[in-house]
Amino acid sequence: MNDMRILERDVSANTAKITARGVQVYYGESHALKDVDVDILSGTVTAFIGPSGCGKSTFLRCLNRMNDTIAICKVKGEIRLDGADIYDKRVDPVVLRAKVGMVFQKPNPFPKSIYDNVAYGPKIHGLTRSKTDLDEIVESSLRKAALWNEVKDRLHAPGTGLSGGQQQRLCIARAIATSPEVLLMDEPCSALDPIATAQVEELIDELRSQFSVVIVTHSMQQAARVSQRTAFFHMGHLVEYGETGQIFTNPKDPRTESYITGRIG
Amino acid sequence: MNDMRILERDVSANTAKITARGVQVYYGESHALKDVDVDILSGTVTAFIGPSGCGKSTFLRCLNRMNDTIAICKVKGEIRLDGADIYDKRVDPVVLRAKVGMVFQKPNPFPKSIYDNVAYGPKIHGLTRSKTDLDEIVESSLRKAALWNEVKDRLHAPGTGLSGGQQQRLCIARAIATSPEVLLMDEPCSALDPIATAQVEELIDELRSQFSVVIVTHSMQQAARVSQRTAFFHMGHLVEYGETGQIFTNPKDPRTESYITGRIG
Amino acid sequence: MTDATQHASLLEADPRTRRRNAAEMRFRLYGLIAVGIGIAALIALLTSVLGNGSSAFRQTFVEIPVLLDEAVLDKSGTRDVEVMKKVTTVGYTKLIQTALMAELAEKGIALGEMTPKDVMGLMSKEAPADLRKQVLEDPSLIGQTITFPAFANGRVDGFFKGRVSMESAKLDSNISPEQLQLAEAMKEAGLISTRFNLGFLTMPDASELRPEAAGLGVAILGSAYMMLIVLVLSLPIGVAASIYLEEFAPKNRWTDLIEVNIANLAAVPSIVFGILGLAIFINFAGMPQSAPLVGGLVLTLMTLPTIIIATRASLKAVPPSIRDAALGVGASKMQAIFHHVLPLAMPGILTGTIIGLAHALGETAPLLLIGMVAFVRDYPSAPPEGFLDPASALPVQVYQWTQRADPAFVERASGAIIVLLVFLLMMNAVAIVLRRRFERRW
Amino acid sequence: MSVGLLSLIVLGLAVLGFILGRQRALAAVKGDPRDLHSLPAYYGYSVALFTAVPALLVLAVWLFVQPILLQSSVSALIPASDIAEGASIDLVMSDVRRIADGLDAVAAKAGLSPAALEAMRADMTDMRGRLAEVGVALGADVKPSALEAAKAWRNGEATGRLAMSGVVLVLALIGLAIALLRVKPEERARNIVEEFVKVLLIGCSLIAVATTFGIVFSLVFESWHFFKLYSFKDFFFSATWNPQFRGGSSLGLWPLVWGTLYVSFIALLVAVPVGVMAAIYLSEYASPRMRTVAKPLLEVLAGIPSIVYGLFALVTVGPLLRDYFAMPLGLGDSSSSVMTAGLVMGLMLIPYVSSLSDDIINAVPQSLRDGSFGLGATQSETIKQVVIPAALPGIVGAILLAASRAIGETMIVVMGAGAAAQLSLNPFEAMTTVTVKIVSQLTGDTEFASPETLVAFALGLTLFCLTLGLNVLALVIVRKYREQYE
Amino acid sequence: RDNVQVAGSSTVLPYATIVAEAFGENFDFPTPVVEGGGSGAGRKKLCEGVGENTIDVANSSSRIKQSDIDLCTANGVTEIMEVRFGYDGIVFASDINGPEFAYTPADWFNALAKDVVKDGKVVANPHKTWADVNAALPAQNILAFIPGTKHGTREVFDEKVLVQGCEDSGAYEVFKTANAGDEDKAHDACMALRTDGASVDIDGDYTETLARIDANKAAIGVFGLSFYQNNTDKLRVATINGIVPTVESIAAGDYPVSRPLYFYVKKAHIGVIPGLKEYLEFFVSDDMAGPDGPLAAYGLVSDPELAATQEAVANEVPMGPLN
Ligand SMILES: Nc1ncnc2c1ncn2[C@@H]1O[C@H](COP(=O)(O)OP(=O)(O)OP(=O)(O)O)[C@@H](O)[C@H]1O
Ligand SMILES: Nc1ncnc2c1ncn2[C@@H]1O[C@H](COP(=O)(O)OP(=O)(O)OP(=O)(O)O)[C@@H](O)[C@H]1O
Ligand SMILES: [Mg+2]
Ligand SMILES: [Mg+2]
Repeated sequence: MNDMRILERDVSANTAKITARGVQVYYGESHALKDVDVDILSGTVTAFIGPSGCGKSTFLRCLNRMNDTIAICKVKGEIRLDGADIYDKRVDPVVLRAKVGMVFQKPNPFPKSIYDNVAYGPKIHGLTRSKTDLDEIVESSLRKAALWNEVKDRLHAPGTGLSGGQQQRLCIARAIATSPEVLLMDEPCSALDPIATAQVEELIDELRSQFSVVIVTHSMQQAARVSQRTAFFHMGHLVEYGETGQIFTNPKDPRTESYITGRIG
Repeated sequence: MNDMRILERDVSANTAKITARGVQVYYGESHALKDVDVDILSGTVTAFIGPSGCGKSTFLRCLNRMNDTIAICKVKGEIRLDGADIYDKRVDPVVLRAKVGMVFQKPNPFPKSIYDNVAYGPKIHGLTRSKTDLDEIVESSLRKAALWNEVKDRLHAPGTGLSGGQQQRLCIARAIATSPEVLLMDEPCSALDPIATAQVEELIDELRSQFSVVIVTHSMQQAARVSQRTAFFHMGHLVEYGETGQIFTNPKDPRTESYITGRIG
Repeated sequence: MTDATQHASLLEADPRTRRRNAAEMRFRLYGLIAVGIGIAALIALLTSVLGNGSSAFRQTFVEIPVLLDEAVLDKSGTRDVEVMKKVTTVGYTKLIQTALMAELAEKGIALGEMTPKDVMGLMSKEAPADLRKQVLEDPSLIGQTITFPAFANGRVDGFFKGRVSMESAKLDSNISPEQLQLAEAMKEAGLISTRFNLGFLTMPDASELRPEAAGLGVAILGSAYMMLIVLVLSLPIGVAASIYLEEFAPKNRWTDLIEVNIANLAAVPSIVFGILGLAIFINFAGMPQSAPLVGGLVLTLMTLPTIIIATRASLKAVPPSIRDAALGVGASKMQAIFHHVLPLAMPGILTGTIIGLAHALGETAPLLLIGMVAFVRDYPSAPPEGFLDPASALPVQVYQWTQRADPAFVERASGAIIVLLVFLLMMNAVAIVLRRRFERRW
Repeated sequence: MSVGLLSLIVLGLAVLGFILGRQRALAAVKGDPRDLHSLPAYYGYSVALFTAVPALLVLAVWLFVQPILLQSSVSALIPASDIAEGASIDLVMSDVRRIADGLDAVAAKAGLSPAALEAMRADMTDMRGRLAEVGVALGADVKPSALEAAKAWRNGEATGRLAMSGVVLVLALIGLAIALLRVKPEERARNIVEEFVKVLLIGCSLIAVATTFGIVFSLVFESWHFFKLYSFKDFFFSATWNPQFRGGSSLGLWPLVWGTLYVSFIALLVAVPVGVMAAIYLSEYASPRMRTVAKPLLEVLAGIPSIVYGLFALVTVGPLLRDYFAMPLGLGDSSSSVMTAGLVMGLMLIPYVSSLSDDIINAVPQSLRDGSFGLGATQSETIKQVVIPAALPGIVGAILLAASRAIGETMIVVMGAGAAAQLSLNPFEAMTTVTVKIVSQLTGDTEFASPETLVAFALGLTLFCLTLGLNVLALVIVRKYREQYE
Repeated sequence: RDNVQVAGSSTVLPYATIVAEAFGENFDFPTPVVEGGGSGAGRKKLCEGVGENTIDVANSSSRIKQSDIDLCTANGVTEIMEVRFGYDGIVFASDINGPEFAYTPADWFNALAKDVVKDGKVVANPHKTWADVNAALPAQNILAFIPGTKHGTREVFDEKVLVQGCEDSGAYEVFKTANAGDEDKAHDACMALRTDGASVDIDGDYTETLARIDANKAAIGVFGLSFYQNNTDKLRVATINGIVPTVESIAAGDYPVSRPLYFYVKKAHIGVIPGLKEYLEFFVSDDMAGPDGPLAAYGLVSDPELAATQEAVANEVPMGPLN
């Protein structure tokens, strides 16, 4: 099972796509993220690991300002995408989110047909000129999400009638259909079976060539398999961040080490 | 279908808690489960594995008649709990569900306080005489679900405000608080981090001494770690069912083999 | 697939983004405008109601000392109430007239060519009746001189409130400019004052000859009784029916039929419920006319569909996972619904109740047929017997007052609407507070 | 024993049953509720139900059946010759019943013994006068046979009452005993109670159905009379509505139906966009504080009596529309118009749409919104394409409710749209609606048994069928476009 | 039941409330409960039967009809007393600031009829202004608010104004010849109103008419005399045949447009419902319905034959068959 495909490719050659400095997040009174500094590189898969409740999802949601929708959530510090501060007043979170797509922990397909679920993003962003274009995008996205064969005969059935795993893959297809620059995935495979997981992981690897992927995962195997860089969170702190191989084989922080060695994934 | 019910080992000492014969499930027109025969043994952890959409959750929901709530769902065949047909007209599904508890794939805490979430089952089943009894049950259930330390200071905060993993552990705590005879778990760890997963797996192992556990999982590692028996589903068929060791090391059906070896989990 | 650079730069919006943002702003603006339209309509209506009606709570009173002459009121001198009852209001009118003339003479107010009858025209016809009631209640008053506040005539009241002017009085057959001048002089002499009139809330309705004495006492009681009945019946029955239809009833043609049927009941004109009430409660069940009980039952039937529709919609909106969760720990369906689904549906149920009760509170048409649109001067007694006594209702009072010829009733109708709204707000306040407590997103 | 007292006693027994049942259940397991099938309270409830329900049911049936039986036995005492010309036995029997009731009062007032009462003779005493003294009105003098019948009635009633009290009490006690004996740990008390609650729920939903039947029956009877007086064909296929005082009216339905649809349509044209947008704004954009203030404020609109709207339409909106729209556009110079009534009614309906829709929109799970935002949708796109479709069934329900209210409204139409029944497309012309005409024909000065009054019932029935059709249509549409979340 | 219950005509309602109020004040009985609801509905309720849960008195602005009597008989209400207590004047009035109007019935017929007679021929009504109808009238657009067909007043308006005007102007004869001598058809033709918006039916009450005139200053409305008397500062009354409508002119029979007001009493309730007899006698007493009583002050035209009525009430004389 330890088939850690540590990638030889020169990670450092990639430029920083997102830089976060001194990020603090508060939910009302409670301090959920404490002073997090991270550089997300382009063309790289970055994995966030850490115990449940440590703030992985929270940080992920900072990166495309999904936290804006939670009234009590306050973000401090600086996060830059391609050098532009995404918390700048002039920044339109809508444009930001088009560039930084997201797949959520709980599958949340729209109560629409499978086709409409996937076509939704391209439609609102005006990515297509014609119905055929759109059909193409829908098909290729579903294919990439390893769902095409299962649903091609019922594209117009409701997305909510799919099984849990199918729903999650549908959400992935929906996210990649808008071809974002950065894709945030919050435990995308937690509802998937091994084969589908493998397909998604393959997809992630493929996507990396075009844009950065950030993935939250509980499976250290998965982190090891798909990511080039890994960040370990603990109790709202970013404990350690570095190349995946190094984190897994030679962690610097004792907390990381105890988490990794107590691993069981 | 391969008849895999030749029981060796100390497992054979355990009696069959649930016996399913010729179970067919239809969702309206679509035939989701086809002729499934399974014996769930007492004091045993049984794992259901298989690709997404193969019918694992469906079968699980048959075992405590949760399928009753889906109008279009029709179940045929025979399922017996301790020899009594659970689809008999005289059977009260409520009593059945008190005996056969369930944890769902998507965490679904009640929009109530954490305490009330856990205390709900014991309250409606009249399991306690006093408030102290109830407090005790809540605490021990939360401890068993490895959540106590995280929430002991905010037992009266809403359960919906927890992180995904915390929510799922809360649901587990809620299910075991009623001390069922059989516990059905639909991917209970898919939202959990490795440490919490280890705790839950430990818990499952502990619970086994008191009652049967059926667990749906996508992680073959997990199936191998926690279960004594494994059932492999494929496209609505029960392809293979037997001792976990045998299934993973020496599968008889080519489909099982290809699934296991294509494994990556 | 298209390449990644198509997305706009973060800081500078491309035309498409600008368009989308403009659409967003527009949409938001539409929303704000919609709320604004609603609020503006409310303000317009309320200002017109308040503007017309607030003066109904103030009333002009004439205060003069009246000698309760034994020779007139109790010739026998026995203070026997039965005997004293023989003296009608006509006798008291004369008494007041004498007192008024005497007082005017004492204050040195010139009467010009006015006859005593003209002078008496400044007083409400309610005054003698009021005095008679006081005396019969307490015969020992006879022989004393008492100063009691009597209503001024509606036109005089209108003069001090600005509704009647010297010019209009010239054309008005019920009042003359001279009388108004006299009223002004009396005001200067401190005999007439305009002040808050509690009687508007407590007194019963009055006839067209004395708008100044008309009050809402009976109507408020009647409405309160009816609303009590409506609330106590329609909320539980409506919720229970919705629970059955939404959660238990098999989904088949029959339940479709019931669903359509209930939606249809909401569209039945309210007067038809009056026809129903007349046929069933009065003619068949033999309940009395003009009784709040019958009114309450009819309004209950009328409110039920509203509550059922609102309740069903909000039951439907509760996510199924909550039901699964409860069933999964061994709750029965009934327990799952009463413990989890119903509390989550509560905001919608309360909204339905608010709207339904608001409708019921303001409705006149069905009451028309069951005898509640009536002139009732006696207060109903306390419940439960009071439910069977004749009573009026607030909207009925509004409806009747808007039909009266005397313009003084216009302000009173608006005043009654204010009371109705306050009544409504008090009723809703409870529901709104409750709704706030149940509201949550998941 | 009076019915009220009897029911109170039965209810008291039920409370006792609750306490005993609960105790017995607990005692059976030595105070450990864990060994019980259901929670202890359920045992209590089940005993209480067994005590009260059969007894009260019998009581209700008895109260209903006894008069019928008495009626048939007593009416035999009235010889056919004593039934006045033009009267019927029913009429005489209602006199008999009133006399019977009055006898008690007479006896009480005069302090008569039962024997003296029994000896009272109609041809000796002035029964009518004596009854009148105690407030019982009779249409004619009391015939001896009627008095005898009344006495028989009274005796029968007294015996019946006594038997009823006995039966009901015994039944309650038997129920209590049996239910108590049945209390065992393994008894499915909860199921029993829940079955009962379910029956109760069914009963409640049947009230709605019963109301419909009541409405139909109370309309059908008089409609039948109407169609005997007025040709069916003229009512349904004539396009003139022109009732006359001394008959010869044209009572064609269509101008009214058209007016109803037109006014409602305009009202919805105002209320639906404004209401839905307001709901969207309040649930998606507004701060919680604004929402808590604005929502109840809008709800006040639903509570303002429609007469206020009517006056608003008549005094403000009507002349405004006439002077600034109708006259310049050359569409007429009527200040009361469909437009006026529709606009004002639309205002009244705003909260119907906004408040209910707001609740429904609020119930759409946040995860759906997150999903859409995560794809880079703007808030309005999310609302339009994800939230609203998910909330659609509820919103349609709210709109239907508003439409229903529009169809049933009278006051605003009377004052805003006038009373002229005509078929016209011009929204600035006066028209009227079915409901208005129902009210006005029913409360008019025409004699009741004339087609001019009875037409109100036929109109009511037609409107009932019409809205039924519309509702079926709406149901079908909602079914088709429903998007179920989760 | 210890209170008298009254229902019926909304025209009679104000008079009945005035009486009820004074009755409640001066007698030991509770104040009677007086309902409106229309003459037809009131008579229907009266005829529903004998007994506590039926009303005692039905107010009516028109005479009882045979169908009502039949219904009464069928329900055991055999003896009814008919009491005529006065007359209601019907006046035409316009905004106080507008011009004076002096009408004849013929003016009204020519202004509002669907078809009028011009030069001996039946033509669709061509008149736009009152001056077109009668050169002596102001040149103001014709716009009349007349009672809707549900109102009893409309019957009087049709009868005493339109048909009268029709006959006066000679149109009746023309219609009769046009309809081959059929008098009913000729009558109908006299009462057919134009539908181009010049004549507007009002289904509401007089306050609505007043409000409409307020919103539409150039209109003429039909009112009850009592309503006009309470609003003399807003309305300018028109004369008919040169006669100003007043209580006196109507009582004298000079002013042509008026109608009798009645109430009907269920005789079986007299002596049973406490206070009923007293109420009836009080109502028709000179103190109330007399020419100097409060009802007259409010606008009731006192019945010259009131004494006979008082006697009939005192003797509880039931009405005979309709003639
Ligand atoms: N909406 C919210 N309101 C209040 N507290 C929140 C909210 N969302 C998260 N939190 C709290 O913030 C902390 C971090 O939560 P977060 O969801 O980021 O954890 P996580 O690392 O994603 O955990 P998991 O792996 O279980 O999903 C937790 O303690 C959680 O309870
Ligand atoms: N409520 C439903 N209505 C219609 N079809 C359903 C429903 N639930 C499940 N199905 C279908 O039944 C099949 C089996 O679904 P099931 O949920 O049992 O799969 P699963 O094995 O649990 O998959 P996963 O691992 O992704 O959860 C799938 O094809 C699914 O689309
Ligand atoms: Mg998370
Ligand atoms: Mg599943």
